[in-house]
Amino acid sequence: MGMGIDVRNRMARRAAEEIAPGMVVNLGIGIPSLVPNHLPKETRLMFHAENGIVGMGKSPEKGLEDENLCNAGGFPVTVMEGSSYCDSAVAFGMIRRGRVDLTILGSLQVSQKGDLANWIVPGKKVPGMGGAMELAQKAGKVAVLMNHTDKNGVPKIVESCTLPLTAENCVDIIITDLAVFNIHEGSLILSELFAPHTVTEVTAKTACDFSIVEDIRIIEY
Amino acid sequence: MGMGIDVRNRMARRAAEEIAPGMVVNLGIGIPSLVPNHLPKETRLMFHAENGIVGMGKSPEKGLEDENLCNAGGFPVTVMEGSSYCDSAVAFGMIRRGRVDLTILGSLQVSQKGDLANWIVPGKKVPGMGGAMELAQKAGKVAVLMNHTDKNGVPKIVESCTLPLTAENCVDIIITDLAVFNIHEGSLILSELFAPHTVTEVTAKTACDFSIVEDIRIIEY
Amino acid sequence: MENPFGKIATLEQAMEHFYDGMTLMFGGFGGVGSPPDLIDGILEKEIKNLVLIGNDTGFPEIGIGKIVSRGKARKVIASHIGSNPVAGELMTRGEMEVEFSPQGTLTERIRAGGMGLGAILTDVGVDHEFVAKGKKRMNLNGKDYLIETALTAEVSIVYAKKADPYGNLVFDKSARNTNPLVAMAGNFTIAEAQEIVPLGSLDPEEIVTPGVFVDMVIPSGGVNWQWAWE
Amino acid sequence: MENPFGKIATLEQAMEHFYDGMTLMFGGFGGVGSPPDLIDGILEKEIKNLVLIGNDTGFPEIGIGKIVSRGKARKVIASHIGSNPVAGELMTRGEMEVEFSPQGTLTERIRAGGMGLGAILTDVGVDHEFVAKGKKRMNLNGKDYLIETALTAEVSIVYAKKADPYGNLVFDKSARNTNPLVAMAGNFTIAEAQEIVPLGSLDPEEIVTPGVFVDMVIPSGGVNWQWAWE
Repeated sequence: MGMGIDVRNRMARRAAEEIAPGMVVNLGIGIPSLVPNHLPKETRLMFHAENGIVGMGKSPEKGLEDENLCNAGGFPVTVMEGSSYCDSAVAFGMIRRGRVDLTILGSLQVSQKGDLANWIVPGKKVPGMGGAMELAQKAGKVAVLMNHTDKNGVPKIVESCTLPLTAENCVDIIITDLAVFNIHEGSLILSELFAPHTVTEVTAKTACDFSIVEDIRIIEY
Repeated sequence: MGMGIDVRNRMARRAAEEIAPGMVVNLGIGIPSLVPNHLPKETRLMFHAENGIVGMGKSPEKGLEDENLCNAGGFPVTVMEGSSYCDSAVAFGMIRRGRVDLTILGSLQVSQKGDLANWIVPGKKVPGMGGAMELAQKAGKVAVLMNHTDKNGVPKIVESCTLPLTAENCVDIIITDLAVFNIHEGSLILSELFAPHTVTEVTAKTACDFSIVEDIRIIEY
Repeated sequence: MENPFGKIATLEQAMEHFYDGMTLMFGGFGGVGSPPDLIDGILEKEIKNLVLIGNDTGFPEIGIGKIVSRGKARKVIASHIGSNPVAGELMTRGEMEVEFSPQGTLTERIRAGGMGLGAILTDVGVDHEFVAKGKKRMNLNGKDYLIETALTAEVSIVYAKKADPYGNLVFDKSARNTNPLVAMAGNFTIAEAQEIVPLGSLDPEEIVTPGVFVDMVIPSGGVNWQWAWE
Repeated sequence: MENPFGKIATLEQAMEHFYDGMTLMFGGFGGVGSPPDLIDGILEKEIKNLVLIGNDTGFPEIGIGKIVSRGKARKVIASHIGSNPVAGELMTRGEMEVEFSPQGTLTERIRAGGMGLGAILTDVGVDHEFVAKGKKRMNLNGKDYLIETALTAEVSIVYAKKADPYGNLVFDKSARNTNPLVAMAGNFTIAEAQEIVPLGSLDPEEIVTPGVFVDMVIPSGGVNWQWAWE
């Protein structure tokens, strides 16, 4: 099965469940940017951007973009009531000080014990770490949204990352196109499955051991 | 002769000569606060306050004070065109970065080589250093305005300070009620006299050696 | 006023966050910009053994000075205490410990705490017997620096001109002073605001302290002390 | 416009401050908030061997990317270069050195330079092979930190929404980003402003960068590149 819009939005919808009212949330690029579409309208929260925005809203309509109002990826956004602008140093102060409650980001690999590898492919791609290290190391909760395997079918959840780490021991939850894992005190736990995927399939596509919760949730949406 | 308003204003007027257009200037409390009265009206400069003001103006008229617009000493001020407010950290960043061109402050003692002692009298007065160290160590030019001797007639310009230092080797010019000294590469040089005071009198009231410029200026105002 | 983030509270609710022996950071400079109602609340609740962190100790009956003068602080970290003679007496009698920091260094230590940093390196006071005493040092490119450690507090109290329900703050002229720094450095930050305005009524450009750093907002009755110049 | 502080100048006058081999710091984040006319001026004057310091290398034809893509930088200090593939190629071919700093650490290093500090201590990347490599460390209260050194530049260039004749600056929305930090860190700071307004017309409360840090103001023709999203 390809990675259609439906699968991506399923993942985003599940990630949205991690958001509680009042949170400060930082979203990475890619699938995480779909998360706001799945929040109840009345949820009051603040989306944070590394360049210096608190209170990002939805994307502007085509033609209404403001070249000076963009997210950290350089794409036009809008702001909500209660938003504010700050310089990038203060934006990262919020992260380091633990005031960003949740970050939802993509990854290349995640290890069994929650190591994150999402910044570099040696010899291929050396883009630099940007703000990934601060977010991984300092956000209250780190949620990874990624495909269960890479385009060649190689598992991305592994015993030990082969790619250079962004930060050790930092991931709290992994949401893939197949399943949801929690990482608790260095242990990987399968807790949810996206229907119609099975434990057998997930086990086959995961390159490490994990435990399974007794009352596994099947996500039907 | 007592320290009347005239003497204080003479000193302030001489200090005002140190100010060039465009400068950022920090004034201490006491006699330095009289300096602005002696500037040509057209001089464009910015007075800086440690609490976070650039562009302080004159004192407000009685009854027009604003309790939230005060200098670092806690007394009401006004602001000029082009002023700005910042937090105190930024105000001190300006000092440490060398963006404050001149500070005019009082002192208890100054040594021959420009050591400044103006923050503490052990066993008597331990007020804390406030912003004196940053200003002494980092301002582009440090001008001291003080009486030549203390109330008991003891010289305040000395070979070596007996009071704890604020900063070493930092004073560039001393303006007293009697004379003006420059300190250049650690040497004290008498360059000006307030009429009718004499080199003999200054020598008698100064507790260290100094050289004298050939064409000594006599200040007649 | 709508309270969608649950941050707007009363003085009584704020008072639940104060207790004996706590570390308390306060905004203000010579009393200007210090939160009057919170200070009175602390006095009324008879909180004691405080460790206070802020620019100075105010005047005896102005700002944080009201707390200091009544002997409620066991330690103060400040840049000067000269405007409050009672503070000097308490220190001399050994009844209150005072840790002095140069003013600019102190503000950077507070900011560093607020920004989640461990310390800053400065050469201010690096050769100064009193300032450098007991501090770690480091040489970078041939130049000596002091390691000046970050400061945080269990609770920070600040005084704002306006706050919105998210805790976004703007300050009034020079009453800004240390407030934006102190607001960031509290594990729990309470802002006393002269005016609480609806969400969306502050221009996002004018906000000085983002509400991200503010946990609680209470309305202020305004300054109730007499200034030295009055 | 009156020019009482002599800070208002032309692009040509600004160009006198740029020379081969210089250290140049620039404001902007993915090109947003980078000064277009100054960047074009640097290209036209064919300044080369630059050491560039800023958040990122823009896109190939956006922001500082225009300079990087033409091979005019011998070194870049940035947090990422991913949006400019030419930067990656130059790095891979050994034609441009790149020093990576985590984004928040980089902004604090720039701010520290602007504030006259020597360094900051952070635990971001303290256990990270790549980030910690070659850096001094320090243990404070049982916790390890990296010493991240301050950055300054011979010249800083920033992009402002409005400037007054003293060089007081306000920025436009998220185009603020690194600009206020970069403005402070330049030994000589040039602000390119979309609008230059008379002295006294900016509210002292709204000024983000005090003119104290700004040496020169030039008018801007506005962004002249096509954005990636256009």
